[in-house]
Amino acid sequence: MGFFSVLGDCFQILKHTFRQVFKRPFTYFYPFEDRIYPERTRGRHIHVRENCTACAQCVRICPVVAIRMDKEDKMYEKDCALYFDYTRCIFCGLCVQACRFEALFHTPVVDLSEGDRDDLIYGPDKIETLDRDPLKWRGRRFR
Amino acid sequence: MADTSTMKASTFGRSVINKLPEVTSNLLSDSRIELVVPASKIRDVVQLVDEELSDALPESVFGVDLQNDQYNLIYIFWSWSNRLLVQLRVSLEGENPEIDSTCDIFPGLEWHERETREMFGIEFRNHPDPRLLLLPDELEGAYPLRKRFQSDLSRLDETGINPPKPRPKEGGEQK
Amino acid sequence: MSPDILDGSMDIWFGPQHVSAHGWATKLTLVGDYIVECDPNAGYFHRSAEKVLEFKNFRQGPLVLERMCMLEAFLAEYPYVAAVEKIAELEIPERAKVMRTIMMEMSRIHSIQFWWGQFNAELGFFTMALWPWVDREYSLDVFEELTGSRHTVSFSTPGGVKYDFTEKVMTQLNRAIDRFEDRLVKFKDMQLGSPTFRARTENIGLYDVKQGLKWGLSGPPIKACGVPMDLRKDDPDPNLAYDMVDFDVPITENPEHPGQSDAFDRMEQRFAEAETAVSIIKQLIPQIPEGDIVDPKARGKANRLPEGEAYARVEGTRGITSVWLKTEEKGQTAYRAKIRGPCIASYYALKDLVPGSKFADFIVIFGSLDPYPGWWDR
Amino acid sequence: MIGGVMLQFDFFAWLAGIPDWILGVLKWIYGIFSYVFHWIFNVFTWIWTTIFIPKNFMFLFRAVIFPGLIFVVMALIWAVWFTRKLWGRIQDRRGPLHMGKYGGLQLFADAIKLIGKETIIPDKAKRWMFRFLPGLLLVIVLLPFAFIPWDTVSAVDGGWAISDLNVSLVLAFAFLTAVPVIALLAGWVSGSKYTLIGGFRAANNQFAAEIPMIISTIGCAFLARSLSIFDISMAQSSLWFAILLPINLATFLVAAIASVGVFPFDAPVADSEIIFGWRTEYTGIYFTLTYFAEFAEQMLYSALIVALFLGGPNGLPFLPGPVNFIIKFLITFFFFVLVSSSFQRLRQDQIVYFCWKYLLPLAVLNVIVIMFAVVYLPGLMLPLLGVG
Repeated sequence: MGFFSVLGDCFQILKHTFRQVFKRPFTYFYPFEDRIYPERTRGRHIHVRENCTACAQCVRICPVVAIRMDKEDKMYEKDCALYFDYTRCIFCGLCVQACRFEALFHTPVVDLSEGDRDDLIYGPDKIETLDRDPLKWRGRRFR
Repeated sequence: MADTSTMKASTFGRSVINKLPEVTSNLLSDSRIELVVPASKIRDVVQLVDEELSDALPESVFGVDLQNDQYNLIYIFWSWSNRLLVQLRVSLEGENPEIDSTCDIFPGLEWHERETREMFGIEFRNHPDPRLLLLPDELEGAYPLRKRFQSDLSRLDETGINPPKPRPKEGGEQK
Repeated sequence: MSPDILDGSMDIWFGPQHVSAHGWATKLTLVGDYIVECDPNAGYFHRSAEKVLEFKNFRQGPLVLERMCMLEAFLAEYPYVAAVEKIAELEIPERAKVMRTIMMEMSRIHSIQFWWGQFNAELGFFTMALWPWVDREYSLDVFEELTGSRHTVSFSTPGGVKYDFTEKVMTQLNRAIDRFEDRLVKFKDMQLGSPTFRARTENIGLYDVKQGLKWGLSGPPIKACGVPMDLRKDDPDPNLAYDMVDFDVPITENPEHPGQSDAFDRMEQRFAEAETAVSIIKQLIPQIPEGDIVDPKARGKANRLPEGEAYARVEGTRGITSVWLKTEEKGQTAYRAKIRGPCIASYYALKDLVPGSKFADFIVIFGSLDPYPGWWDR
Repeated sequence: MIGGVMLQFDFFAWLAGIPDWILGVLKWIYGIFSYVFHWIFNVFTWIWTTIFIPKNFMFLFRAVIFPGLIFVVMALIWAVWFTRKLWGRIQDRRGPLHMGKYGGLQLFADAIKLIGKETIIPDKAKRWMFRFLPGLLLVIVLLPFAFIPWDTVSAVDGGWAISDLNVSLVLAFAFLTAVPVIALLAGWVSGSKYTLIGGFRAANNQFAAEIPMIISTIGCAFLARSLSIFDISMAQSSLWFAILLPINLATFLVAAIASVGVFPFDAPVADSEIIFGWRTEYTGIYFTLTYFAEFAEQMLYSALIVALFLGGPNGLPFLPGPVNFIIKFLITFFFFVLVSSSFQRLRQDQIVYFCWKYLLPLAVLNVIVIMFAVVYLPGLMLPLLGVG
């Protein structure tokens, strides 16, 4: 390696970095831009209570015990109050695969942060509704 | 490499048994062989593996708790040029069984032996560095991978379903 | 080391709160600027995975495995699945085999992209750290499009795979591969030709094959010595589709020190690995057969397994990754599962490899072996 | 009472005397206050009259506001923002975004956060030195800005510059040599092994880089026949020294980067090797000071490059001197950041090897060439220089 070839390599690298300065950056302006999440995104769940038979397969398959089924609350026959503990959920998707009655789905909502830990335990009312349209709540699209 | 060509598993087994008749072999497949080795002969067999298979890769050493103070210790070696996987199985017995360390022959086994010692309570004689590898100091002597070690099922009630098995009895070795 | 030299020595703990020690700690003894003793310590990342596996059934088991190394999640979860399939004697659909192989190679590419950036960050060149991570985003997009998760994919299941390839996944996959191929050509020269990179890595962390095998090294650290030791060729798994493709085991031979490898060779070797992975994926994409992705009876069969033992291995990004599984008769969970991560050897190797080198080179040697704490702490 | 007149206490006389007494006390108090007030008033008057003599006022204005402290600190804040933004762009990121327009106020947010943080002083640290050194470092790094010739008119004649000495180049280097000493001391008094190693590495960097850097400036001093930075920059009114001394420009730039200890030569603060070098134990406001000092040093070297090689305030004739200077300063700083984000880190022995084996001979070579040129080709050189 001669002196001048080393110098040439240095300038080659400087050329790459210099060009990069004037390119559009790859990252996006996060809270105001967001990417499109795929359909299969394993975000928070939604529970369709009409289809649920309270078979508790989702509770049994859950590897971290994040799902709790309340069977004491017998308002009507097919009652199945599910409590999802998102402090423990690992979003593995096994509960959705275990459900044979199309009663449990993932949604592409992935930003679940709350101010309080207790708010992350989604009760039956919260798990059955989506408080926002998962794909259309942010302004700009990216990628 | 013992030969220029690849060595069959049965050939290797026979050559080991010829030298050490206490060993019994058990052909798992064409390229995999299991040797059942008495605990006293483990150094000789590992030495033989090192001599016969010059490119032997020490994959792992680990214990299996068969309950009632019965343990299996399994050594796995892989020789890529012979396409040969050697699995040594040693049966051990007792509260804290002992066996000779082989990590001067294969230095790569040192940590596996340390881990087996802390997890199963199998002592390796002449091990150069018998400290704990993964566990914190509080669990010295607790041997977590033994079946008797009581694991924490205290939060299982929260799920609302019955525990799948009855709870382990009192008197586990958890400190 | 004679004791009078050690009188003027200084013990220094590299980790666990060090910036570049993410989950490990090594005690170094320095004399001047030279390391005379190195004592790698493990256990800061220990999650008792082997005990956890004794309480998880065979469909939950792969989730534990993929958390051992999330950078190569597809590869990491496979040995467990393969061991379960061996014991349960499950038949895998052809389509699932090819899909698994493609995604495992994709995972290898992703892991190499991450390591490439990581290694440059350890060498103090953050620009080159961020550039490969841009390509890595495209790989992650593929994973997300396919499985719905970027890192913890949970793709393989006993008897097949969980998620099918769609049109959009194929588009993303082709895009990621094409982009990475372009960028690899462009940045390989920039990386390997960089004078400062050569100055930092050449003749650093030199060992030969014999020594490496004694430590238990496998994968790229051994292949960089010029030894074509690769499970994809040597011990091909019948449930993977490596027999459908034509590839050579990538090796790196340096004429300056034959049979040995330094940090520079290991960098070159990983580029070769990535190129091989790209070519494997490119060959496999047109060959994906139609059919089921999972054996419909597998779900029932994998619930309770017969008694048996199985040892399944896969050539991971960092070396031989394997799971030894023992089950009881009608067992719902594993009786004993031993995870053998490749990095336990490469982390142990520091003990003999590092003494004699300079303190500033420690992180170069460490980074060039690409150890991931999850693999030795489990 | 024997032999005397008993003075009868006249209560009413006493009562009548009270107002006088109170008045006396009040006068006394008033006297004290008026004295103090007059004293303060006189001081103010003196300061007022002294400052508002136009010459004095302009000097203070220059020292404190425009080319002086506040301008430099503002430029420093801008430089930190610019560096982060540029690093972000080079690395395909966006850099700071949210505070202010294009993240321009990010540094204020960072500074407020850091100042609000708890200051942790290690048990083994020498407490007072530990507290004292970061401030001293920033002061020492900011002092040489006094000699930067921002304007074509000298400070004595009322130009936009603070001061100048006929040995200001030497003095600037004297201040800059103190920086690694402080780094070494800071590493020493922090009572930690990583900081100690970092301190020695900082000293090592300066040991390696200082000689090539100073020799690179010798050519300028020869050509300008002066050691004053102002004279050197004014000697380039017709021809920049960058054209006569191109290799010295490059060696000075590289040696300056090595001396500051930013990226390719950041062994003193190599975060993947020694955590943050000699700055590891500094938290909160102390960290802010050391962080600012590093950027101030980068700016100072950029300004020195402009003054010594790129003609200083000379440039487009229709622009005022400071504007010319600042334009060139921005471009130099851009290249400073660009070079400092393009290479892998060198080991400290390689830094010494590189600086002494390559930079030093190159710098000397250029100086020798220019000496011969001055001696043997006077007709070629001197009219261009405007000093012949």
